[in-house]
Amino acid sequence: MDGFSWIILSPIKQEIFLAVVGMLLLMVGAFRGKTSIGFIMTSVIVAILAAMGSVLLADWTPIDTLNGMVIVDGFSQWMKVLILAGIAGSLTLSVSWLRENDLLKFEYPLLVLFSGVGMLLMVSANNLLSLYVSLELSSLCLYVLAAINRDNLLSSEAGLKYFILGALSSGLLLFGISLVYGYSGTLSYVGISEFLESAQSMPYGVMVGMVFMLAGLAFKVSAVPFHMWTPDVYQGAPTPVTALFAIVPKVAAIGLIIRLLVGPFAMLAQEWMQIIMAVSVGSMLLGAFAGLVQNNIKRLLAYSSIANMGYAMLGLLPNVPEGIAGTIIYLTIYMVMLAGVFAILMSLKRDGKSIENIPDFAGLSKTSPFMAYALTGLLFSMSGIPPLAGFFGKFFVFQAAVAGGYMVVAVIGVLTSVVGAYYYLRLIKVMFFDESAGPVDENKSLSRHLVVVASIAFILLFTVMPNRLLDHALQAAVSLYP
Amino acid sequence: MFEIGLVHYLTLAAVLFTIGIFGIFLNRKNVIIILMSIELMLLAVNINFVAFSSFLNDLSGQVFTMFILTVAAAEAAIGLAILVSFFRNKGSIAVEDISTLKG
Amino acid sequence: MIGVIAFYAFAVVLILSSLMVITAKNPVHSVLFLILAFFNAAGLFVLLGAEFVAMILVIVYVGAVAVLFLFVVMMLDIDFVKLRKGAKQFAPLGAFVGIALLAELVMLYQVWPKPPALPTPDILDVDNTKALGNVLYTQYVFPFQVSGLILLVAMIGAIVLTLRSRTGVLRQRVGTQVERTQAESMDIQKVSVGTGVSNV
Amino acid sequence: MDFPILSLVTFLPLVGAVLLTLLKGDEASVSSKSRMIALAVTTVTFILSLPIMIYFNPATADYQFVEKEIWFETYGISYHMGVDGISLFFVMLSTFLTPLCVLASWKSVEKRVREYMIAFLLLETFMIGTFCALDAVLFYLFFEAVLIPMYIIIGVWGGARRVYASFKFFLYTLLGSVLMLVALITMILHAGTADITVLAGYAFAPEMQKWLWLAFFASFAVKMPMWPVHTWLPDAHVEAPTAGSVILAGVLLKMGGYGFLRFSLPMFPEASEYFAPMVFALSVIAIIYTSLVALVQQDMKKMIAYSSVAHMGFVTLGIFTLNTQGIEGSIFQMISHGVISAALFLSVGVVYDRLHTRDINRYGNLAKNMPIYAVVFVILMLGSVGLPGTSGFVGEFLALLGAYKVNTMVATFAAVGVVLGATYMLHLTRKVVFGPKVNEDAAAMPDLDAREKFIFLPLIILVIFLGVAPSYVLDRIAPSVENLIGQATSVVVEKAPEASADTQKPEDLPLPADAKKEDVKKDIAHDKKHDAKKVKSNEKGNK
Repeated sequence: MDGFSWIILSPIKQEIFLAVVGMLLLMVGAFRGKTSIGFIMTSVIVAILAAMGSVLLADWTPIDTLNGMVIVDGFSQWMKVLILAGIAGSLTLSVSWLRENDLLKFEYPLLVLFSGVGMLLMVSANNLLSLYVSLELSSLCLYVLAAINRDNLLSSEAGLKYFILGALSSGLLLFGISLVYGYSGTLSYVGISEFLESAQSMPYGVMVGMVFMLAGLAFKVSAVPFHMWTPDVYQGAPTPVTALFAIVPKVAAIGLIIRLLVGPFAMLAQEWMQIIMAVSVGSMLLGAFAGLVQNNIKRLLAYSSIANMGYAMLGLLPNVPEGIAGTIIYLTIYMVMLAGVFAILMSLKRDGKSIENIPDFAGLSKTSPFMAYALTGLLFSMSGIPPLAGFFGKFFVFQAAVAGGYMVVAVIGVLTSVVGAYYYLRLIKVMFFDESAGPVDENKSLSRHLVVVASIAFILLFTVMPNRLLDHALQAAVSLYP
Repeated sequence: MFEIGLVHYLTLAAVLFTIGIFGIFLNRKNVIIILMSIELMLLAVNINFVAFSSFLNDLSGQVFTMFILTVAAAEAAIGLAILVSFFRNKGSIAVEDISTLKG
Repeated sequence: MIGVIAFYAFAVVLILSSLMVITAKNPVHSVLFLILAFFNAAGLFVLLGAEFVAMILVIVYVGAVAVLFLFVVMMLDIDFVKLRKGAKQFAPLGAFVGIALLAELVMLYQVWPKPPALPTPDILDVDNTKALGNVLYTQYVFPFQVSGLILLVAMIGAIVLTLRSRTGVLRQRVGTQVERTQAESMDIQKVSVGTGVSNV
Repeated sequence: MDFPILSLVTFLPLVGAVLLTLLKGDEASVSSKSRMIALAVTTVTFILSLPIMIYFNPATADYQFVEKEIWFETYGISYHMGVDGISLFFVMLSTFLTPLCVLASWKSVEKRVREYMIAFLLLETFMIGTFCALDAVLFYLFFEAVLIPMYIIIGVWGGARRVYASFKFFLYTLLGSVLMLVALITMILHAGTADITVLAGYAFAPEMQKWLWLAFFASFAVKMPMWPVHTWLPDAHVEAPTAGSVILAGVLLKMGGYGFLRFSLPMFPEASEYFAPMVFALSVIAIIYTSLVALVQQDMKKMIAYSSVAHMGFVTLGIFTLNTQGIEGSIFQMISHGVISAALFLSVGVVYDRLHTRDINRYGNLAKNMPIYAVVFVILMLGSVGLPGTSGFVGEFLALLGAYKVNTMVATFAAVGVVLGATYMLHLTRKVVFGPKVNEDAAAMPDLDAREKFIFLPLIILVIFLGVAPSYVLDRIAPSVENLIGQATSVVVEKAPEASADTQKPEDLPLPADAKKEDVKKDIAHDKKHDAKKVKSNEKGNK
């Protein structure tokens, strides 16, 4: 080919950097074995932070590259920062937990890193082919991570379930892609968009394809009706992996869905709005009501995450930048809150065993007041009580739903949030009103403390100075609408 | 009927895809058969892609098929690895019903 | 005419063998039927003019994936009779979902307004393999690289999940062997005649 | 006035709460320090809030001490604070009652004192914020945030069934207010701003008004609480610690009434008129039904809690008469009830601290061994039944007067409620204060100590002061009420001749209505004073 230029790689330099670092560290790990774990972990975190810095400093003008396979714009940048921050956070949290539970393998940070690369590529995919390969890259790593505690039945069962349903959903996604390709004649987002704009009659083939694709993607965000894996996987996977699952891949998948829907499928907005509406209403209802009977906090968080994805998708309904910005803000706030919650969960141990069942939290406000108060703040925030940040996340997505004319959906949303508030309250009640279930072990990890403090500071300070974040989110959303 | 057109291939692929889904319903506990059913679904997708590619005179469908094959091979490797690890822990490959809500 | 017959032959065998995959009592048979299905699909690909993909299908699927399946089925000592229990109760639901889906798709397929796409130019001029080769490393270099990463991850995953360093196994450590010095390995003793070596 | 006094008053308790978290030392010293700091902070807050009342200009209906900063640029939400005649006294009530609550919990709360005080300080910030907020989102923020400390106060320091009560309180209130949130969002999207002052003049389409009104009603009716969504209140009151009940009855219930005045009437005038009969019906049921329920209670707190529901019935009745007497009466009634019911709960707390029971039958003849307490209790009882000369009279009387003007039937039924109210309060007093001696331990209870006297003194003074000089309050709220009525009725008045009135811009409307209002106001003011005097003299004559 004439004139290969390195410039075409520049928009995805962060991904390339991370992949190269990952491969180098893989070599280090393979030859040095166990002794190099600390080094690899640190290097991965440093590399991710470096990539994050580079993303933050990068130019935010939209540019596509590699034959239109990937696109980089304000939206992808924002999502990348979220993803990288989430990964860095979850790795930071996981180090001491993994060590305490004798699960520290050098492959762990590398798998997280590679799945991170996949997720970064997901949010900037601009072609159905790059969508598929990047999605699979991240998913494959996650399958392995779920099962990484290979001597534990629950963990490998979690991995197996996640894998089977994941593969099934890939099948649906692919079938959808094949229909879209066949009926529009192209794989590129731009091409599909042009085809739909010029279509004379109703493009039923593309529509059916889109429905299949959305069904496959719904799995990735654990939205109803493809949510069944969530509770089992959340419960079975090691807690740091659950934290990762809860925080990051959903951001990437939502980012991918948003780009897909407002980009190539913009002309089918009337159709996909119905689907998104149904999916988000279903998720909100199921997440709220099924969460009521849970006794294990990881399962509880699984249902809560199903509901939260329902809320997050409300922002898509009006199909305007403000709504997308609402979703972005919602995801950001949700991510920060979850990071705090998981940091606390990983810190809480009694006699060396993690506390997971809700009755075990009894009297925590006396035995470990700092954790109890932090968790209470986070839970109130998650149930959307002002003045904490969680309220504003909900406020913006409900505003989006109302702006889109989906008043009934918004009402269902607020009502389910009351139901959801019940199970958060129940946890608070156990911590504050019940008699103590015995002292908890002292938390020795500084990094977890830092994450908790940072997350609390965020949910308190967002209310005071929200504008910077809001402006950026809006800019990011606007970049999707040329 | 004597002219083999796109619709024939697509219908064939649809039948195959349906058999794949049906296979998952039929063998809810046997993970190996479920994995094979998923392979059937992917095969159906491949037929779709190649047929479209051929009738559109466009190569990208075939390229996509090649990537599906690659990824599916990787997926099978990982899936079977997880299955082996599961079998070692449980001594069976029967998974509990996935949709059961545990308290 | 021969094409029509070939299509129907491949199609019928493909469907029958895939039905056998999901209903066979013995998973080994399932795997074998899966292989048969792949062969027939490859035949269809050839009919469609995609020889290279057909070949890859046979090599990758039959050669690697199906064999992997077979390997696992044989390796794991599984009681398959138990697994079939309770399967029947889901059959009607599955059949219903499947038939509904199929009917919808077939209805959809009746019309295919050929999209005004820009076809890849050389698909008709050069042979299939060459045409693919032309685009794979240029236009599609990005997914190509990513799929490389996917294979790497698959390797890491399979190793991390299944490789066990067993204790009690004797291994050859080449490095240690090579690093041995003369002083470590040889001990020159003076042996007086008729006594032999006692302290080895 | 440039000095941000409202923000200062609002957030000073928050600063105090942060200060408390920094305390170090063993539990006993932290507890005593916490008490001191909390008392100091709340007292300073009260003192700082006095200038708001002193410098308040009673001649205007405009918002005063206004502060405005942009907050959420993209969504038209701002940090906007200010008070008018309607909110002024609620702010004062909040700052006034909180130090008393801290004092009242001085001895009765022993465990986790620091957390308790933090919760109260937070509560104070949120309460004051609710009444000062002039931005709908800011209002909602404070309004909802109240739930957090109150939930904890009931749940941690409450009685035996505290868990049930706290959950019921939280979920009922939350359920109501989330619907309000959706309505708020709708309004913001339509009007393009969340500024209450702008929204008050915005003409929403009549059909939409009804839905919005209902959504707001869901929230405020639960908060008030109105029959039939009042059931959380008795539970919450019974289980809450004394000071929690005081704040609940004294301030939190008023948020509902305040919300009606601030949102429902000016923003949805047509819907308010449309739904007024329904509110009347509910109010009358509340007054009569809960009075009857109160009659048969054996638990002192429960009885007072039900009486609160009945008294709040007068408030809603008065508000939706949409005339000057009714609204002024209901505001006055809220203030007066804030003082009286707070004091009543405190007086229940006094005997509860001594005997640890609230069963009416366990007490008797307290007049003998607790004479001062008996005097206090009788005064409060008289205030509660609305004896002329106490604050309770003015509010109930004005509300009833307003109701008579609108609907004689309703007013008659409500008047029956007054009689019933007198019945159960007298019953309570007769049993507890004057009845025969029933228990040795009850007869051995010591009288009020210095701290308790100090708590009751200002309350008693207020009850009597408001009763004999209601004009001090009424003069200050009058302009705002007139303005409110202007907003609430102008659209209706204008609309009558032509059907397309709702398409008119709201700015065009107030002029003629204002002119008309001035006259009406004078008349009414005259009538009111006259009537009040007449009734008073009659009562005296009867005695």
